[in-house]
Amino acid sequence: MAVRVQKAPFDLGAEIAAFSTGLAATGAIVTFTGVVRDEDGRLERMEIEHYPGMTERALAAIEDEARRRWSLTDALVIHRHGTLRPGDHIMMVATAARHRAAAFEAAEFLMDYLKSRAPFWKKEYGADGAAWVAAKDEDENALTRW
Amino acid sequence: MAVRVQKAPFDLGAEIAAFSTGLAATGAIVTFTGVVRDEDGRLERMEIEHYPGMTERALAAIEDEARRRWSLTDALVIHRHGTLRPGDHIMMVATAARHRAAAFEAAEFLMDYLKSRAPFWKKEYGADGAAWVAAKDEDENALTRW
Amino acid sequence: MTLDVLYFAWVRERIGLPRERIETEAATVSALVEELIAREDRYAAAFADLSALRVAVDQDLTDFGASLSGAREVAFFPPMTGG
Amino acid sequence: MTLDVLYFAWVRERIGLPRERIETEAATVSALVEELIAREDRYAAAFADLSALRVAVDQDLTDFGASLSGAREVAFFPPMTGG
Repeated sequence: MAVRVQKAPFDLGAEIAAFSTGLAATGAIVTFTGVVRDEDGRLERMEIEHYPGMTERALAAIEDEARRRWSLTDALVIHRHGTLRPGDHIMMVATAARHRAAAFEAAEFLMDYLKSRAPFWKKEYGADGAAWVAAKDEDENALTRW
Repeated sequence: MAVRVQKAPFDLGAEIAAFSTGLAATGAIVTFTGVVRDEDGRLERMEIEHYPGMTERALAAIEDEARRRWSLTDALVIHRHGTLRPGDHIMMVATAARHRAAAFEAAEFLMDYLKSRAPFWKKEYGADGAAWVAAKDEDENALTRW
Repeated sequence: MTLDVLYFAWVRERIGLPRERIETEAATVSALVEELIAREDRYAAAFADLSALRVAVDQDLTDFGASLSGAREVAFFPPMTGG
Repeated sequence: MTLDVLYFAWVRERIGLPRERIETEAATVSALVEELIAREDRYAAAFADLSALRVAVDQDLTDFGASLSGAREVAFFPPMTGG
């Protein structure tokens, strides 16, 4: 189980390869990766700001809650901050469990909570100027299903 | 969009790295990987039999149906047959979409249909002898949610 | 007509071969199954409980009432366990 | 008491600094916000619509009615947009 908050890129293939190795009781691995969309060429870059200290606490708390609700053999959360460009990987979560339902549910739970409860803020820069990304009602509403 | 049925192992990290590259309109990538559990040391190996010809048709049909239901920027299904041992990766699906809900739903849909509608059969060999894996009612029932 | 009949998993094991070519006038899958059961005990054993079996005609899943008109390949197997 | 007060995203931009140390006797987050609003227009602008803001006390999300007793760090920011 691990949580990492970092400015540097991460190697998605290498992370998943390492995560998926040596898990004796695991039958199912689910990963989610967030990617910067190019928005039809309108987005030049994105700056992700976060709250050092609280970010790590919030992600660890969300991961603890996922482990409390599902029987996971492993979990991983990586989230970047700083400058990201279209095609860059913003973050990933990975979950490992005996069966697929738990792995899928835990990954979706981690994503829903991470979206609305981890202190990250995105500002987009592009042809139309710069603007903070607004939180979506649907993201807040997604929490009600858990 | 691709479907592959193969005896050879696949490199999970390399597959996901390749899948996740150059997807301009993609914001979300979900992967599922099936792993052979060691069943507390009782499983020595598994033999996966399939129906050449029908397998590829069935997987392609399931992938087509996923693309019809969700707006996917890409999808991939890989399924192995032959001899597999604990820790080996049996199969994977990957889905790419603008937003996370579609990527998660399409991956779960692919898994649910693949479990009960693609012509694969598993036989387990181990300390307790050899036995065909029985289909689970819960896997058949999982189809009713789609 | 001439049909390729395929067997998978424990159906293949009980019947003792993976495929065979059969000359038949059976109009439906059920009629073909009746013909096979009448042949030998190993077929009767394999087809004892049809609820435990699935059938595909020309590589499409179907049911035991399906017509064999124009069919070239029929496969019998237990419920699938992929994934 | 002495509090570290942190601002993120557009709250930081409106107030014009990421953090400051504030001497206050405010008993709750709301009372602290009232003090800040009374200071200067840029604070009034940042705190004009509290429904658009979130607050954390000592790095735990809470609400504007929360007590500041024993608190060392208060942070104001818009709804998070991680993931």
